[in-house]
Formats: sequence, C-alpha cells, structure tokens
Amino acid sequence: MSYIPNTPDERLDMLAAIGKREIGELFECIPSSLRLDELKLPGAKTEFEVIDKLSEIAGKNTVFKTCFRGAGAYRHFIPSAVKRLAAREEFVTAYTPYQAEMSQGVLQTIFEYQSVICRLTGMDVSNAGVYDGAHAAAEAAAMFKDRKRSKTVVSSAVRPMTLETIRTYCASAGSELAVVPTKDGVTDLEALAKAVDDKTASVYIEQPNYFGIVEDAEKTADVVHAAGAKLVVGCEPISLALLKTPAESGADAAVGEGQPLGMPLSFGGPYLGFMAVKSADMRKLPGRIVGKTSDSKGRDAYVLTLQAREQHIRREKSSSSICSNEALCALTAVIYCAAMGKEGLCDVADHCLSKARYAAEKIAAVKGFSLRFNGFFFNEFVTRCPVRSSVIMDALEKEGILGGLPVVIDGEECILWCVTEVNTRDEIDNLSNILQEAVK
Amino acid sequence: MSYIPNTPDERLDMLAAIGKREIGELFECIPSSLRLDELKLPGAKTEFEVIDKLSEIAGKNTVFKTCFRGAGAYRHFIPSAVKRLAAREEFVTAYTPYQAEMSQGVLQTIFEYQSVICRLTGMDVSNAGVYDGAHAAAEAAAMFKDRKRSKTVVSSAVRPMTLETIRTYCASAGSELAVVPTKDGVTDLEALAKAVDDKTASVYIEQPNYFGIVEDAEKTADVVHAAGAKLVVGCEPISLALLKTPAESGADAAVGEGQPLGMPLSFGGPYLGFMAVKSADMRKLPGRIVGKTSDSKGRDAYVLTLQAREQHIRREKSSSSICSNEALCALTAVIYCAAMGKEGLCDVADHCLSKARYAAEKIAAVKGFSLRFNGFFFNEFVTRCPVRSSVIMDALEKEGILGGLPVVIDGEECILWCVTEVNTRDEIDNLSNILQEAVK
Amino acid sequence: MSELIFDKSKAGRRCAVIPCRDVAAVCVPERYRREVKAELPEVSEIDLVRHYTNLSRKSYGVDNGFYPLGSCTMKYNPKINEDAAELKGFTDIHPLQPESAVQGCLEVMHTLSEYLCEITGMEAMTLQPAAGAHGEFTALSMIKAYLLDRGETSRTKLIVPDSAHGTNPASANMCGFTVVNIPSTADGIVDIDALKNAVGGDTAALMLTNPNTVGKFEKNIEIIEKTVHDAGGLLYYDGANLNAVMGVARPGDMGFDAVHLNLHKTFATPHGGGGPGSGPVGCKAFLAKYLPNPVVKSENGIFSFERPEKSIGMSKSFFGNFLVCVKALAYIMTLGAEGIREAAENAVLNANYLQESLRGTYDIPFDGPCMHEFVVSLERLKRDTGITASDIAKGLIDRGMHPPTMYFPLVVHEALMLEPTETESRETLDSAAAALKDAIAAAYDNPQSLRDAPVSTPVGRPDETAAVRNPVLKA
Amino acid sequence: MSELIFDKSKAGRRCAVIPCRDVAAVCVPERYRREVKAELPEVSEIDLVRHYTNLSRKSYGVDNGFYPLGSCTMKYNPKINEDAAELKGFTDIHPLQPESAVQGCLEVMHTLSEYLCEITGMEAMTLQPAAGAHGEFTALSMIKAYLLDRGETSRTKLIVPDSAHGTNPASANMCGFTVVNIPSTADGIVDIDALKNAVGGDTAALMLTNPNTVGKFEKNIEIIEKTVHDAGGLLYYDGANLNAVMGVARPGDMGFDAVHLNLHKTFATPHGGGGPGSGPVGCKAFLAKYLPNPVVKSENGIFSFERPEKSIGMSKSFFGNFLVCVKALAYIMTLGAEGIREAAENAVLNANYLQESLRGTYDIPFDGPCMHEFVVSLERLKRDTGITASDIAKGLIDRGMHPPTMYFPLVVHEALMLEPTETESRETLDSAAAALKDAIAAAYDNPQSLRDAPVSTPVGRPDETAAVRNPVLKA
Ligand SMILES: Cc1ncc(COP(=O)(O)O)c(C=O)c1O
Ligand SMILES: Cc1ncc(COP(=O)(O)O)c(C=O)c1O
Repeated sequence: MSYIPNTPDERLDMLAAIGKREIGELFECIPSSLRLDELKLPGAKTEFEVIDKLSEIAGKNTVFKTCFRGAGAYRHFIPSAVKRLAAREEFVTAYTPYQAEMSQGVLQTIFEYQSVICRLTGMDVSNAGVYDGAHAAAEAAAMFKDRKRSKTVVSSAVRPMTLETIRTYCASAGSELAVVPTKDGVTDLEALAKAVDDKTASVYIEQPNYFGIVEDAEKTADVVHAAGAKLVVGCEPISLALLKTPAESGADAAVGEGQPLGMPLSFGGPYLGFMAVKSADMRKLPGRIVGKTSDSKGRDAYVLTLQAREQHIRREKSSSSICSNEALCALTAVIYCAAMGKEGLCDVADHCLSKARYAAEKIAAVKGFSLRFNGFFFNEFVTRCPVRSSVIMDALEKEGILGGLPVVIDGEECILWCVTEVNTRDEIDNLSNILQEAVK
Repeated sequence: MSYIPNTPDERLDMLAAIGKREIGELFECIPSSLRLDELKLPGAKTEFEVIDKLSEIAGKNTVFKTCFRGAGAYRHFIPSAVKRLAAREEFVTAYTPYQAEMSQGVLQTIFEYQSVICRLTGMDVSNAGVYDGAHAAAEAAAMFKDRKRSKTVVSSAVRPMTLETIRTYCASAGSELAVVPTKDGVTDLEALAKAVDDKTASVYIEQPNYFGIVEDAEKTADVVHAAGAKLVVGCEPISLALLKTPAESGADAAVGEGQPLGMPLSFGGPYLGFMAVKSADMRKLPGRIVGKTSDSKGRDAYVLTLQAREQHIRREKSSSSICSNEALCALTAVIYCAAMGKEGLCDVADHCLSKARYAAEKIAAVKGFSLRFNGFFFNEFVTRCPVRSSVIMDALEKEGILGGLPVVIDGEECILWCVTEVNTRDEIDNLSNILQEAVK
Repeated sequence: MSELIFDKSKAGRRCAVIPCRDVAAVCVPERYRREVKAELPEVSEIDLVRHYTNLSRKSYGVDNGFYPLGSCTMKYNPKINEDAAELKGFTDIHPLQPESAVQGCLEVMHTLSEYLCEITGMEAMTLQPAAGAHGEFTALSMIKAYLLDRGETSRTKLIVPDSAHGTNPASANMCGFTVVNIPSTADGIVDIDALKNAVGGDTAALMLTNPNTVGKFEKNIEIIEKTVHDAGGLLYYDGANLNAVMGVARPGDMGFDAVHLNLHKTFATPHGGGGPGSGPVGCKAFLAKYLPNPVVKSENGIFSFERPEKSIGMSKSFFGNFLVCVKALAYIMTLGAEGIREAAENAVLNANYLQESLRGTYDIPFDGPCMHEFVVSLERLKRDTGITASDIAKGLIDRGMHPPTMYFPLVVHEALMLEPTETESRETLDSAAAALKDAIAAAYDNPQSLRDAPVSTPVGRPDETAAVRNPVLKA
Repeated sequence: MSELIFDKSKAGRRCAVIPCRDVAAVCVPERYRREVKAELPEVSEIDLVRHYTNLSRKSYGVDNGFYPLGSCTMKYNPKINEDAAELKGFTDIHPLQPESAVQGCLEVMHTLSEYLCEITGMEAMTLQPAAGAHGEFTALSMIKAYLLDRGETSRTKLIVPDSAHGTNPASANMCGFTVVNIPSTADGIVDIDALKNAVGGDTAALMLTNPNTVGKFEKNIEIIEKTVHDAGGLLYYDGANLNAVMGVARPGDMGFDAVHLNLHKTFATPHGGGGPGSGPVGCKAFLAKYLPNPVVKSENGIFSFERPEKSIGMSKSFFGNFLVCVKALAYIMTLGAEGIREAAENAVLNANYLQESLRGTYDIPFDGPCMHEFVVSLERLKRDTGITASDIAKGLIDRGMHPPTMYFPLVVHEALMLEPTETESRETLDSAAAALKDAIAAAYDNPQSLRDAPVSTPVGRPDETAAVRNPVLKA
C-alpha cells in the first residue's frame, strides 16, 4: 500500500496523455546500469499488521512508573489540551509558512512563541526555534564568531552532550574551543577569566548547570564582558519562571532545551532548541523569524521576515544552514506556556524546587548518600553513592522506578537526581526507603 | 477546577452589574429549606490526578489480546484515519445541526450516512441513527403499530438483549408481544405462521441470528406478509457486504447494531442503531432525517427535514421521543464505510466468513466440540462444550484469550464463538490446541 | 465544492486494506448472496481525509465559539475527559467479558452512580439510558411498573406543563400514558390552580423541569410536591436544567421520586453533532426494584451485576453509553463538591448578566432574575419590522456566534432562548450582547440584511419547504 | 479577530493546574530570583482551545488540499504513522534509560537504519540529524574529518551546482569549506566541462541533488562520478529529491560516498508547519568510523549504542528526532519494497502528467520528461503583462490550492516549481492544471485581480518591506 489514489488503469491513461506506454519509459534518463532490480526489503504490510508489529516493539521498552532522571530530558505534566491542539491537522500537515496569507495561523503561533521565549528569558528577539538545546548552544557559538574573534569558551559544568555538540561544530568550522574547569560544582570563574582572551567570541554556561547548581551568572557576565566577549546562557525554561533571567544576569544570548515545555520524553526527540538575543544582535540570529506587519487594508499580518540572514539568500555566506526546524514543538511550547499561564508555570517551578529540596534531604539522610555540592539547586542535584550505582539502579528498577543518572565525579561514584512536579512526596519517601534497604 | 474563566473579582463586577452583592442572592427563589449545605463528594482533583486515578481503574480491566466473543459486540480493525477524522473538534463539540447554514459539514455527513445505510440494506430511507441495535428493533416495533395492529412478534433466535429491550418497550406501551420458538437454530416458520395474526403489526428476526445462522428471510417475509404484517430484519452490517439484503428478502424495515462499523467495543457503548425503511413508510420513521435541498442561490444545501414526525412538533402524538441520538457514531460509521470502501467491506466480510468456517472446523475437530446447528453461518457459530464451559474459559483466559460466550441451549452447555478479520489463522490454531489440552 | 464522498469515488481506489486471507475462501450460497455489491465509495486515504476534514471545517462546535443554545447546556468539554475515555483499558473491553475481567468498568459505573445519587438526592441510579429522552422513557416505564404492581391501573394520566420539552409528552405517550397539559402562569411557572384541577385519582405523575424551560425555578415546588403526592401521584424531574442548581439544591430534597440527567449537558460530555449522550435515571428507594436490568452492586470491594427484583428489563443493549459515563466521571472528579456548586452558581450568574445586558433591547416575557437561561420574545420586533426570531438568529451567525434556541418553549412567541453556561467569560458575554443588540438595530436600519442572512456561511438558508415536498434523503 | 493569546489574557484566569504542593515550600534566594514574573498569558481552557483551534483554521496543510510545493515533497502523511508514534512505549521513554530498558527503541533505530541503507545503497547510517540541512552539516563534517585524517588538508573546496538548495553552500560554509559554484547547462544539468575545470587537488567533494532541483536526473552521473573521484574528491548526495528514484536507482550505486535523506519529505512524515523533520546520513563503509556518536549495533539480538572509532561527535543531544523515525519506519513497513518503487514511479508520472497539462500555457525552460517535479518560468508573462510569479502564486491561493515553490531554483527567473507527489489523484492534478491556466488567463484579462490576490484569505499580502524596516518580532 503506497497511498497512491490512481488505479493501474488511470495510470495507463495518464501515461498515454504524456505519450508513453509504460512507466519505465519515464526513467530512461537513468543509465540502465544504475537501474535497480529490486529492493531487499520486506514486502508490504497492512496498517493493521504494522501497528501490531510496532506495538510489539514498543513493548520491549520499559515505561517506568516513576522517574527521577533528568540530565537534559525532563518528565513533566502535559495538559491534554496542549497535545490535542498541537495535533490539529492544519498545523501538523503544513510546511514552513512561505505563503503568509494562507498561513496566518502558523505564523501567529510562531510570533506568539517568540514572544513567550522573550518574556521567559528577558531577551529582545527570539527565533522560531532550532533543532534542540545542544544545537542551539552550538548555533549561538557560531553566531558570535567573526574574523577577529572565533574562539569559543565553554564551562565544563554544562551537559556533556551540549559540550560534545559545540565541540563538533567548532571542529568542523575549524575554530578553537576551550573548556573551563569547575570548582565546587560550578564554573571556576578564575579559570574562566584566564581562558577568555581577545580571540574569544563567546562563553557558554548552563543555568542550572549539569550538576543542578545555579551558577553565578552575573559575575560570569562581568568576567566575560571584561574581555569583550559575549555570554551565552543555556537555561532550563521552567526554572526561568523563578530564577533570574539571562537578561537580568547580563547575558547576550539565551538558549536552551524547550522539551520541558510540553514535549514528551520520546527517547530524546523531537525536542526544541530556543534562542534569543538582544536587539543589537537581531541580525546575527540564525533560523526563521516571524514579524508583524500589515496588509494593504491595514489588517495585522504576520510574515517570515529578516530573511536576508538565511541560507536561501546568503547561501555560502550564511553562518547557519538551518531550514526545516521544529515548528510543531515550538507550537507545543507556546500552547503549554499559555495553558500553564503566568501563575501555573511558577507553580510548576515551585514544585520542582521544593520537591527536589525535599528529596535531597531524604536521600542525603540515607547513609552514604550525602550531597556532593553545596550550591543552590533547582530540580537536579548530585549525591554520593556509597555502593556501586548499578546496585541502586537495579533495586529501583524492580519497583518500577528510574533512578537518577549514575555519574562519576572526580573518580567518585555519584548519582544525578531529578525531581519535578510529577513526583509526589510518597514517591520520594518510597525512594528513600528503597535506598535505605539497598545499602543495608 | 470547574473550567470557569471569570475570576472572583470579575464575578463580583458582574454581580454588581445585575444589582447583586453576592451569588447567593441569585438563588433566593429556591426555598431556603431546600438549599443544600454541601455535597458529600470528594474534593476537586487536578486533571493530572484524575487521569492517574482513571488509568489505575482502567488497569483493573483485562484487555484480551485475542477475542473470540461476539454476541452483539464485535472486535474489528478500525483504520486510524477513521478515529482521527471523527475526533475533529468541530464535529465532536457541535450539537444537532439546528442551524443548517453553519452546520453543513455535520448535515452532509449524516446525509452520507443515510445513503450508506440505504446502500447496505437496499432500503429507501434511513434515519440519522438511534441509540443502538436493540433500541432500533424496539423503535421499529413501535413504528409499525397502529390502532388496528399493535402486536409484535419476535423470533426467539434473536439476541436476548434485543428481545428484552423489545419486551420492555411493549410492556410500557401496553401492547402485546409474542415470541416464536426456534427449530434447528432458526426461527420456526410454522410456529411463526401461527403467531402472526390480524393484530400483528410487525415481526422481528435477526440476520444472522443469535446462533450465527443465516435465516431464510425470504420465506419469513412471505409468511409475515401473508398475514398483512410487516417484517423487520435486524442485520449485522458487515455481513450485508455479502449477504442478501433485507430489501432483497422482502423486509419492510432493516435495523441493526452499527458498532461493527468502526466503533471500539467500549464495554457496550456508545454504539449506533441504524434504521431504514421503504419509501412508503418514510413518515413513520422516528429520529432525525437530513434532506438535500438548495439555498436561494441554488447551491446544494442539507437540512433537517420531515420534522413533523418528531417529538418537538408532534409531542404527545409522537410514537418516539428520541432527540439526542448517536451522531458521532453515525459519522464514524460513514467514515469507516468510506475507508473500507466497496471492495474493502467485502474483504472484511469475506474474512469473517472464511475464518469462522476455518475456526468451526478446527474447533469441531476437538473431541466433544461438534457444531450445534447445521445452518449456514457468517461469523458466529455454536458448538457443544464437553466440559463445564468455565474450564474452557479459564484455560483460554490464561493465554490472554477471551473465548466464545458460554450459552445453554435446551439444557446443553454450548459456546457461541465469533471470528472476525482480526483473528489470524495462528490464533485459531492456537485456540484449538488449547481446547484440545483443556479436555484431555 | 460540497461534493459527496460518493462523487469522489473512482472504481478501484482503496484506502484501508486488511491482510491477505490466510485460510481457504468460503462462498456464500446463492440463496443467501446479495446480488450486487453495495455501492460504497471507493476513495484513497488522502481523499477521505480531505473530504471529512473539509466537512469538519463547515461545522461549528463549542471549540469554535460561543454556543448559547438554550436548554442544551453547551458548556466547554474538557479535553482530559476525552483522554480518559480513550484509555485502552476502557475502549478495548468486550461488554460480555466475565465480571472478574471488568472490575474497572464496574467501578466506574458504581462510582458514577453514587456521585449522581448524591448530586440529585436520589437513592438508586441506572446509567443505561443513552440520552435524556431515553431516560424519560425508562423512568416512566418504572413508574408505570410500580403503579401496575400496586394495582393502581386507573392512574393513566401524566401531567405536563405547556412549557415542557417535546420529549416529555412523547415519552409519556410511548409508555401509554395520557398527557394532560397544564398552562403556565404569567410568571412562566406552574399554575398551581391548574395543577390542583388536573390532579386526581387518575394521576400517575407530574413531569417537571426545574428550573423550567423558561429559566425559572418553580418557587412553589413545595406546594407542587404536596399537591401531587397528596393525590397519590409521583413526581418526575427532567434533569436537563440541573446545571442551574447542582450543588445548590437537589431534586430528591424537593420531593421528586425519579429524575433523569443529561450527562451531555450538565456533565460536560461533548454533544458529538447530536450525540452520543447519556441519560442516567435516579430514583428513590421504593422505585429501585424496577430499575432496568442490570445494575451494579458492590460487596467487599468486588463489583458485580444484578437484576433488580422487578426490573422493567433492558432499555437497550448492555449498560449504557459507557465511554460517555467515563467522561462524566472524570468531570465530576475534577470539579469535586465545590466545583459542582461553583459551576451552577456561575451558570446562573452568566445568564443573569447576559439577560441584564439585553434588557431594554430585547423583551423578556418573564422578567426578573433567571436561573441558568432565559427566554426573550421578538413578537414586538416582528410586529414592528417583520423581522422574525429566525431572521435574528441567522443574523447572529454572520456576527460570529451560534444562535440561541429558536421557537422554544412554545409558550413564548418568537422565542429565543439563551443559555450561556458557566464556561464563558465576561468578554464573550459582552461581545455576544453587542452582537445581539446589533442584530436588533439592523432589524430597523437594514432589515433586508437580516432576511438575506447568513452570508458568511458556505450556503444561505436552505429551502425547507422544498426539502419536505420533494424529499431527497439519500444519494 | 487575529488577537494574540496575550490579548486574551486576564489576570487570575487559569487553565491547567497542578496538585497542591505536598512538601514544604523553598524560596529562591534573592540573588538568584527573577524580579517580576514572566508575563505569560492567563487564560481559561476554553479560551485556549478556541484561540488555537481558530488559528489552525487559518492554516493550510496537505490534509486541506493540494500542496505542490516543489522540492518539499508534500505527500500525504498516513495517519497510522501518527498512531505508531503515540504509543506510550515510545513517547514515555527517557533517552538516558539503561540500554536494557530501551531495546524497542534501539530496534526501531537499527531496523530503520538498515532499511535506509538498502534504499540508498549505503553501508552505514546515522539517524541523529534533525533535518536535511543538519544532515548536510553532519556528512560534510564527516568528510572533513576523513580528509584531515588522511592529511589531505589542501582539499578545502566544495563544488556546488548553481541550482543547489541554499542549505548546501551554507552547510559547506559552516564546515569551513570554500564553495565553488558551477553553472548548469541549458538542459538544467551539471555542465561537465565546468565541473572538469573546477575539480582538482583542492576538491574536497561535490554536493549534488539528483534528480536536481529543476527536476532532471543527472544523466551524466557516471561521468560526474568519475571526474570527481578521479580528482580525489568525494561525492555527496542531497537526498531531498529521493522520492523520484527510490526503489528505482540508488545513490550508492551511482558512486556517492555520503547522502542525507529528508524523512519529512520522502518518507511521508508530516512537516509540522516547518518541522520537526529528520535528516539521516548514510555513507559508504570507509566513512562509517566518522559517523556521529552514537550508532546502534546489534549482537545476538541485543541492541546497544557504540561510539564510532573516529566519530565527529554529536551533532545534537541524544539520537535524533526519534518519533519522526518511528513514523518513517511505519511508512516503509507499510509500503514494502514494491510500494517504495511504486511511490517513486507515480511521483514521476504525476509530475509529467501535470507538466504536460501545462505545456503551452507555461514556459518550461528545461523541457522534456521531468522526474518528480518541474520548473516553469513566468519571465515572458512578466514581460508581457507585468504579472510576476508571485502574483500568479497569490492568484492560485484564491483558486483553492497551495502555490508551488516560488523563485527557486535561482537559475530560473520568475520560477515556479511544481511537485505534485504520488499521493495526488488525477482529478486533483486536472483541477490544479485548470487553476494554473486560469491564473495565466487572468494575467491577460484581469491582471489587477492577480495583483490584489489573494482575497479569499484572512489577510491580503503582508507588507514585507515594512516588516524588515521596522521589525516587530514579539508582543
Ligand atoms: C428540557 C429537556 N428535556 C429533555 C430533553 C431531551 O434530552 P435528550 O436530547 O438527551 O434526549 C432535552 C434536550 O434537548 C431538554 O432540553
Ligand atoms: C534540495 C534540498 N536540499 C536540502 C534541503 C534542506 O532540508 P531541510 O529543510 O530538511 O533542512 C531542502 C529543503 O527544502 C531541499 O529542498
């Protein structure tokens, strides 16, 4: 079944209309030596068989009832209306709104998305989103490079995958990357000051960082700006409901992983990278941007704008090649933010914060599980692990719990825990009981 | 959370606008002795908690991987497009299309539904559907009653729930009901001839009947018509793709349970009762009917029509009080029929027929499980059961199989099996193996 | 444009296909075989999807905008309820599975029944009826069985106020009762004298909607109750308007013996373009043994079905529109005791606010505070301008809203009946009021624009007379 | 009308709420606290639902009608694939679960990779890239790593035909290559002489789309391959147009060393208003060790992740747009070997049929049989009437279809690029052809109607100049 409406007879008629007798004639331009006999793929299946098979495959994954793992992907409550609205076929089966007049709906949702990102980050200009948080960080690094300044400096307290992604982009571009060590679970600002030089285009930190700790972004900004470089802060969007915004901290760009804003875990994708900058850097921003203007009758109209930045105009002068992005995820994010609302997002953040604190205390009270760092944390924190972490993970998995992520810090076995609003106090109490048993 | 947009402040403003100070004043018309202190219901829950709780409750039901049970509710393949289209919010959150101009979509789908029902049954006029198959049978009995003829005759080979429903309606109306015995698993036509008299308004049979056997509807029609009564045939809609239509058999009305046409099992509802008659009886038909007409510009327009039949006009002279019906199920049915299409519905019916035969042979080959009746059957059949049927059911349930329905026929333990296109040959082979083991 | 799916059919096109048959083919013997295949459409999936997506876009639901269809309680249908009803543990359950394998479904039914009993003040409940009218039939059947059981064969009359919904007298007729219509007072409520005249030894019951269909609470309900009960009749409560009083007052406490509810109105389940609904029936203990078969009982945490001792039998197959019940249960759980009451309070507040906004522009035959809905009359407008309630309704379509209920209740001429529900915001009510006033202004300034209305829809007014005279009911 | 969600905000309104906090509150120390709350909208659920439902109705997707957007392969997106991607066993899986708990996800990735290898003739595959352009970047990074690894530091030039998509040169630039543009012939294909002149010891690779963006198969592909490989360069295949040849010919067999695919084009996953897509990269064995980290391997039926020996590292977090991959896998399983080929054949048939229907009315700069798409030029029309490609496009909107791609490829002036795809019926093509011809007729008869177009949409043409001059990019 290949979803082709035209029947074999109709196809013959159509062939006749173009003066051909059989379909093979249409492929005569392909050298016969290159023409394929047949694909070695299984035969067609009915939808009924396909969904059966894929359900069986999905069944081989474990859906954990309880989850204390984050590290870049977060389980949150997703209101049902969010999923259903983002699933409206007009949104799902459209492409980039090149034809503004018949795409005002999509365009307006992107404009609203940009507004939400600006309001969350305090920045002036947001694009329509990039592939994911790590990609946003890499694009931000690229965006600030110029002939004079091409070096990127990254804190080693950022998520490893983000660092690895930035590294890939720098390596391909042939530009320098320096990594700054941490001290007590946060970026070592003295080391940073040394690393940032007059070749440095930008510095990237994460807020909260990989260990869950809230960095002193203001001081970091001072250090970075003193050297004439730009500060890019990768931030967790829900925490922005409560934490000082990148703008307030003096950052030049705010980027991050939008997944917590209404996207399911989905084994890592599709997610959403958000990017926002100050007005001054508006034209450096990669990706789509929607602007508000009017039509000849003076009606508000939304349109893709500032396209001179983009690959289809700048071509080989473009610093980014992004074309298709994650529009449906951006739509999801703006609907999520509107569904939770001004107070609701604060509630979610408050839950994360408070329950993480509660969990940290409960876990740290278990023998050998003390907190690894002292800094202020949002919804993630690191504890020591007195036994092999696999022992702990196995004990938890037996109870349907995905434990924190095992990490090794300076040779020490640790666990990076995550707690969000979906974790109940009972779950946390249960967790600490299981830990207690496991280390007995 | 009660989905009320207006905030407490706004409510106060609105109260002020109507000259009240507090909401209680609006209920002063209710005698104070009748005013309630408080409902003894649990407190509000968040959606998150509600879905959690209901998922837990749903988890207490057994979802059988394999199902050989029918008896009035059938498991069939439902194409994904059917579910998604019927879930479009404009359809789901609309009501009866009283305002034709803004409801052409809903009206056209009903018109299409009526057309599909007429094409399947061979009848001239279909309504927009009633509550379910049993209700359709009861409405049909009522529809044909008049002052001279008010007795209803029903074959005892119909589904017990249908019979019970007709009985309820006749009892309430105070009109006579006679039940005709079966012979060899089909309606005893001699007994029928005796039961039908000059008081008899209509006779109801099912096709295939409860035991799965295809009745001789033509002969039945002859008997019924000879006495001047009407024949109502309750038919299984998928079988209509292959079997002689009620119209071809000479029936005066075709009714039935529409559930097989794209509705999930859903523990019995919502389902769909379909009803269709010959032109002559058009104005007797209860329920909504949509007609095609045109607007002042000559454009095709659909509209609720022949409303003089209905309760809101006829009031106490109306023989039916149906108002809200099962429109979304009717929509599902027409989309299902269009999705399967002319050939596809035949394929489904062909599978049911052929696999049921295959299963019957396999089961009958197991010692003690011989076929109870000899008649031609579609997708259901009755076998004897050599042991207590609960032994068989338990053995099957252990393997995730819902066995046929245990029935007692003339004191003999039997099983009513059902096989549809979703049952594979492997499943049937497996079934027969389990039976073999169970009777060892 | 408005082509039918049949018009898009092309021989040989396929959409859904099923796997190849893996057993031998069986032929239908000729005497049982249909002559020619049913002419179902043959379309591809893309055509199917575009056709019905397009038709959906020619429809209008609560999700599209304001829908103040009086008596129908077109409140917002929460999406979470749809999620609940899509759980595989509910959708994939055969109704004839053994009781041990459907404990979850039975729990849903039992819990919902208990909640509904508490909300209505009733003592037993059935979820079997599929809609309000079906509930009426069911409850009247029970009343009839009860009366027969007591040998009260002379109680053949059902008293129905003239403002009652058409389903009331029709259901009464189905149950073989004679309907006695009684008039309303100038205030729109039951005329107590007329009632007193009507009741007697032949009275089976009074059917009452309270608040009634003009949006008034029957303030004499205690007198009404005494009058009917004293005469040996029963009281039946049409619960279509329960949204006005739930959590505030209970039909059971008012003395009603039986009640039907419309889950698709009061309990926020979607109307589906006409259904499916659900019309549970509640009753006092003395009627419980007549409930339809089966009811759910709970013993030591185990749920099972049971046939009431003198059950009227089934009113349809199985146990009701189960998935609709799931949605209603989710709704009640979400609202909780307080939310239920709040919903009623705000439904009444919204109605009064809208009524107040229209006062002066619209004639309100039964003025004064209303409950959750109110009726306006355009009789004077029609006299002055020739513009009818229907013209105004059509003009409202062009002004972006769904019109109110027209020409109901019958006791008001040129009636429009407005029920905003609690889920509408003040802004929505304000803009609806503006549209409603603007339409009246147009009746004086530019009446033709209303006669031509609607012009913003895919079609204008259908020729209904032609539709009846020359019925085209199928393609 | 087109109010923003912010305009609908009212202080205190709530939609989704979460349970009460069941642990003690923690305060954010002042130095970390944001000063004022983010001004997110405050709306009720009904307002939220109506707002976005309404916006959806101001959008247009494949489900609404014909969408022949050249180069974008707007084919029908089967609904079953959405079902597959909604399975809880896929959506509720944390990407950092232990490998033992994600065997199903790994099986999906492994199976899809194998299928895509077979379809492209490649030997290894990564699913990590999130879109076509991301695939380009990834593959060019691999090529760069390979060249550096071999010490071929002087190979700094990437040859790109002038008809290439903008992402090609942009991705090259991101990887630090110098782009050498080469012209097309009058037939719209690679100018072999120009290519021969361009290649040399500094050639890193040639990026080629085949069939190319004017819808022509590069019939000299064997010469091209030899030319580039002989010079020591690599061949990169932009798979955006694979829909024309899948199952018929394979980039691997043509001699390409690396390829990216667009699952959101060729493999029928929906475009989502701009994304998410998925841009897997396939390569020959010698490049496999440079693939991004991680790849999935299978041993004795157990799947696991592995870091390729000389991996370029990650190009984003985790493993790609996994749910998009699930949809593509469902699609390939449904089509099977034969269906894949049939899709390509019918895509080409439909394009040729539409091209034929337009011949005479539209100038076809590179005439002759096309592959899955073709380009027309309105240069003459513009000269004759002043009507531009954009005017015609806007006129098509009023004629009920989505316009073709405009002004691409750059090598054709006043270009419109039409790609009907295989999922459109003959009737749809016929009515599109009628609309396309009608628009041309209007250019002569009533050009103003085209300059004013579209008039059937909520807004007319936006003032793009004003948008750029005075950017309003947020509310
Ligand atoms: C007052 C009243 N009673 C009864 C009914 C009948 O309910 P249903 O349509 O659910 O059968 C209605 C429905 O409109 C009604 O408004
Ligand atoms: C020929 C060609 N190459 C590359 C791309 C880029 O693909 P994507 O948009 O998925 O990044 C496109 C997309 O439009 C294209 O048409």
